[in-house]
Amino acid sequence: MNTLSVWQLLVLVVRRDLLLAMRRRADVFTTLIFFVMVVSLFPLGVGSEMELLRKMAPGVLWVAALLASMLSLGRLFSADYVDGTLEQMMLAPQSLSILVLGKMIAHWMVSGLPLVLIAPVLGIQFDLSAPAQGVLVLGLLLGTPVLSMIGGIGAALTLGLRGGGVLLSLLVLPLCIPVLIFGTGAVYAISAGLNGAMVSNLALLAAMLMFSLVLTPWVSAQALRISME
Amino acid sequence: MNTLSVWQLLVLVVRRDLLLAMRRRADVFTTLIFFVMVVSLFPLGVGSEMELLRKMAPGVLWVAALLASMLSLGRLFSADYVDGTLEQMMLAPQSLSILVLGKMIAHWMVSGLPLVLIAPVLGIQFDLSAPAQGVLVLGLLLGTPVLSMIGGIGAALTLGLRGGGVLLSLLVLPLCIPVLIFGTGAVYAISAGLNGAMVSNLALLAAMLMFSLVLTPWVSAQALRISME
Amino acid sequence: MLEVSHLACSRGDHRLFSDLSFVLESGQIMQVQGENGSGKTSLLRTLCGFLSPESGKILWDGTDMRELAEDYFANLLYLGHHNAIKDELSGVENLRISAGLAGIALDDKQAIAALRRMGLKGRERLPTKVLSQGQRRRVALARLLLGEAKLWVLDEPLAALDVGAVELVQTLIAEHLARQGMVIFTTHQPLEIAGMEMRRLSLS
Amino acid sequence: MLEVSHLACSRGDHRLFSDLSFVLESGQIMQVQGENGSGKTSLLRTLCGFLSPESGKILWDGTDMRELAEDYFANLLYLGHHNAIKDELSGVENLRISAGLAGIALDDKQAIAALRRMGLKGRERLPTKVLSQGQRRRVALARLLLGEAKLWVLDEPLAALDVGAVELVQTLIAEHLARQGMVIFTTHQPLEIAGMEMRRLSLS
Amino acid sequence: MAINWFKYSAPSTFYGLAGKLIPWFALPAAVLFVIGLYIGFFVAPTDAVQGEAYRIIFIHVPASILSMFLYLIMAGYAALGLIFNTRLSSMMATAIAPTGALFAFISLWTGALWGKPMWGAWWVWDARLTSELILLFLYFGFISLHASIDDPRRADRAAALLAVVGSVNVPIIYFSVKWWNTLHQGSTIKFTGTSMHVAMQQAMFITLVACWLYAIAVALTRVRSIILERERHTKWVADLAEVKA
Ligand code: HEM
Ligand SMILES: Nc1ncnc2c1ncn2[C@@H]1O[C@H](COP(=O)(O)OP(=O)(O)OP(=O)(O)O)[C@@H](O)[C@H]1O
Ligand SMILES: Nc1ncnc2c1ncn2[C@@H]1O[C@H](COP(=O)(O)OP(=O)(O)OP(=O)(O)O)[C@@H](O)[C@H]1O
Ligand SMILES: [Mg+2]
Ligand SMILES: [Mg+2]
Repeated sequence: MNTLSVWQLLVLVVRRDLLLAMRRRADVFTTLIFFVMVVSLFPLGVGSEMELLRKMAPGVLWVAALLASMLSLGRLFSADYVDGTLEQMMLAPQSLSILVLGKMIAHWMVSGLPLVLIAPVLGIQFDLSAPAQGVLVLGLLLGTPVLSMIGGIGAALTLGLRGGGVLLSLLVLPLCIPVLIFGTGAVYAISAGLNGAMVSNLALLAAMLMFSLVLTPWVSAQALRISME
Repeated sequence: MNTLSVWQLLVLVVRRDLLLAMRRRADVFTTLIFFVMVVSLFPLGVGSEMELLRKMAPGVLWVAALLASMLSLGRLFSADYVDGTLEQMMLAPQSLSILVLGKMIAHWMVSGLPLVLIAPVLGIQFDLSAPAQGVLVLGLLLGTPVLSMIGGIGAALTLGLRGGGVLLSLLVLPLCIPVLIFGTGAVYAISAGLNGAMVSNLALLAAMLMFSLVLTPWVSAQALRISME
Repeated sequence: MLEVSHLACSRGDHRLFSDLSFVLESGQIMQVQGENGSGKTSLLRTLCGFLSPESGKILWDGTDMRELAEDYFANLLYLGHHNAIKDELSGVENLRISAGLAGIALDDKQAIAALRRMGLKGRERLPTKVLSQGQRRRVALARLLLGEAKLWVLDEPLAALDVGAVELVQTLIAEHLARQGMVIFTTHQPLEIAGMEMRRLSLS
Repeated sequence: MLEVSHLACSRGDHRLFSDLSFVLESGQIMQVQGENGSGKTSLLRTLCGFLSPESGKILWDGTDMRELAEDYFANLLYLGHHNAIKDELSGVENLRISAGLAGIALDDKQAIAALRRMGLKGRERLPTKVLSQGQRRRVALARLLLGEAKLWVLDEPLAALDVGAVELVQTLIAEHLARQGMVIFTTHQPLEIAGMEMRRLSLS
Repeated sequence: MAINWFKYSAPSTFYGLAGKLIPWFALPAAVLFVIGLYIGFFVAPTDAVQGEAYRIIFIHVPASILSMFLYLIMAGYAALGLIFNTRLSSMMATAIAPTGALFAFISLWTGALWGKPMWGAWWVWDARLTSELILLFLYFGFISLHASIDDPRRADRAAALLAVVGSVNVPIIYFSVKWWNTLHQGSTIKFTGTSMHVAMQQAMFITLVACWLYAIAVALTRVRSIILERERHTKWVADLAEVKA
């Protein structure tokens, strides 16, 4: 029996979480549909003035993405916690951060990536221009992983607490607001023809992504150790 | 040892669920804060034109209420399912519908009522007029219990399925859309000075409430029996 | 009187048991035996109506249990693999609530007395999540002290219990049988009730 | 070599044990005994680093376990009250993943062989949620067949197992001891390893 | 000196020290408040552009500044507690949080009161206002998380991690007026040359100091009760005169 390298372990964890998500085929599908539905609900509540809608579009899409990722964050660690798998993970001879990173990646692939892929279709509903669409999708591509990763910290901190879902949102939403601001900011900038502002917003998102990639797995791992005591 | 009447049983279940919610003092508090936060996030994405905001207000508040109640629906039955309490409930010598109704009432008191109470404050943020505020609150008062009750059916149906949270929203949101439409409709009507339309919207909400009160506990109880097999 | 006739149960492709018939009268006790996966839990859950049998009938005092529904449940006390207690609530609160669900009003004093009898002195007011596995099982077992339910259906009641607690459960069962109750249970550990004929049902 | 010196542990207001010292050498087995709630699980979890001891040290081959961290975990196999298996995944998938977490690459064939040895023939590909309580425990126990971990920490390994499975576990432990492994475990059921001196540690 | 420091980092000794210190902060705080508000409301001249409404600034600015600084201090204490496992610093962090939240709330509230006459709206979604709101939420998050965890040691550590992560928000508030071009005005108080009347400056400075002293006094009072609650089983608490009484 061979031993696993760090990289193989990462792949193993990602594959495991994807497998679990696929086992309930509905899983991926439903995050998506939730997203579509929230986005479609808004015009319903607001009325159908095209001008108004176009203005709202980036905000609504981003907020919906934030909520969709929030909604699925609850299960990031809790299932593993309840059935004792998390204990086993903490006893893994490799660093816990790697495992956590793997879980975050899987979470993004299940709950973030589908949104990025469907966003252009929804953008059409709101009558967004082609460049605005492009920027929106690029922004989501950079931003949704950050949401999953920051969310991971919150999920780890609220592990095993009752009412965790809501407490989680309370902790995570404030931290996610900058992502939201840069993401929508980029779209507004391109709509207003300010290419410089657009690029700087996207660059900030990219910086946040790098930053989270390095820091959040470690912070979440610490949070998990605290929560397990 | 005395035996309990149906009414006492209902009170017992409501008190139990409230007790569980109170045990984590943060619980009620956080649903509220989630609501406040979602409501506050939207304008952030949309920009700060007062006119736009005033138009969006009822829609945003109602959607946020819907999401807040959705987010907390996951725990309606699942905790009881996992630890076996639900089995015991199904073996109770009284009708399961009563127990389910009790749980729904408790859910509303924890996740719906606080929203109704805070809505006026948020309305001010959006610069709503006093009569519009009144109608908004009245609408929420009639509508949020319906959300909890319809949500109960979804929660019962998706019990024990992985990714239940999102699947749940998928099932429940379409059913909740009428509530949303009547609720916002009433506010728009009063803003436009159409008192008749406002009253009829509210009346429809009240009718839905009556209807749900009679039907949903029974339907949810059936759904639970199916999910338990 | 519990009368089971020609009961059959399948899960997936596996036929667990078929043509199973027995009668359990007041004051009798029966142990369901069998290897892991032989269908003991499935049988007990069928008796509670959680699973529908593939064929066969379950009669309570001559009437089909499905027809009696709540009237049958009033005679039943089921203890499953799960403890059915809430982590956040204390033993007292848990016990009062599960009594309430069974239709019995219980005050704090009675609940505390029951928990003390189960050996939880000093732990009555702690949230059950801090209790040990065996102590949590004891909280669940405390329900045996209250009910006037006639039929006890116990799925591995001895799991996680230490020697003292096992003896206590044996005593409780003996008392229940003495007041003409019935017990049907499973266990992988030896369990003897002094002066009682233990009927055994083997699944395989 | 596991060396525990002057360990103390409190939960809430209760002092569970204090000034606990022992040494466990290669090829030795030790049973932790005590009533429900005496602190057996707490002791085992402390040995795994899930709980921080109030005072005292745990040394592995002379070095503090906290310093070794992952190097210590590589020598450890812990089986808790929970099975640490996923309901939705099959036995094979579960086993491959838990092996992976322990740093061992396992293919389907090896996993199936391990599960068969645990008496799960024909159940290897079923999602574990349909398995019986004892069968699920067997899936968890299959990990004992793979590891090269030196120290086994087993919390009630016999829970829910039938007689055949209990014997199997005894054999596995005997084999592990024969290849110079160490075992520390708790159980409320009798467990004997033929030809081995069983050290006992009583908490009270 | 080093020995002294360690001595006072033990809750039992700090309890007494804090008790002695509190009046030294509380009294000057009260006095300076009165003086500052007097100058602010009766001495400082009416603003040319904003009329009388501007006087809210004497509460608004100190509250805003304190809400940010208190967060940093809280996060600092929390981090100390997390790294060195010192109980007292974790308790200090817990003690500071409600005061910080209060100041954040006052800042938002007075800002809103001010906004109505100035911008014609209670609230606009401008970067500084929003980030201040986030700060309030972060305080709430810290408090709720701490309250949700029963075991105080675990609660300390979990909340500390959150506080440290959340401290990225503070520079965002501070620089928001520079980074985004928004309604909220930029810094008027500068070290080189200022556009403000001297009496206004004095009033603002005095209320600011008063707020600092108040915050310290309240934090010390609260930390004393936290110490008592957490150490209620120890002998020294049982021996305290006020507990015996
Ligand atoms: C709810 C709304 C508001 C919030 C949350 C808020 C927040 C803040 C904060 C955090 C500061 C400290 C800034 C620093 O030290 O650089 C500040 C300072 C200040 N705010 Fe506000 N503010 C609000 C509304 C207003 C309004 C409506 C005005 C007036 C038009 C205003 C005028 C000022 C002024 C003049 C300062 C002092 C800036 C300086 O001199 O450094 N604020 N505010
Ligand atoms: N969908 C399915 N496909 C195949 N087999 C199934 C399916 N669902 C359940 N089973 C089998 O049905 C049996 C259920 O057993 P049950 O839980 O009643 O056993 P038990 O006698 O209580 O065992 P234990 O002693 O382990 O508690 C198991 O053998 C399980 O493998
Ligand atoms: N917060 C607390 N306050 C008081 N007592 C506590 C607290 N947390 C845990 N305990 C006690 O600590 C003990 C933990 O016991 P542990 O789980 O280690 O027991 P065990 O020996 O494994 O028991 P079992 O045989 O039932 O598994 C229990 O007696 C429990 O009541
Ligand atoms: Mg079974
Ligand atoms: Mg134990």
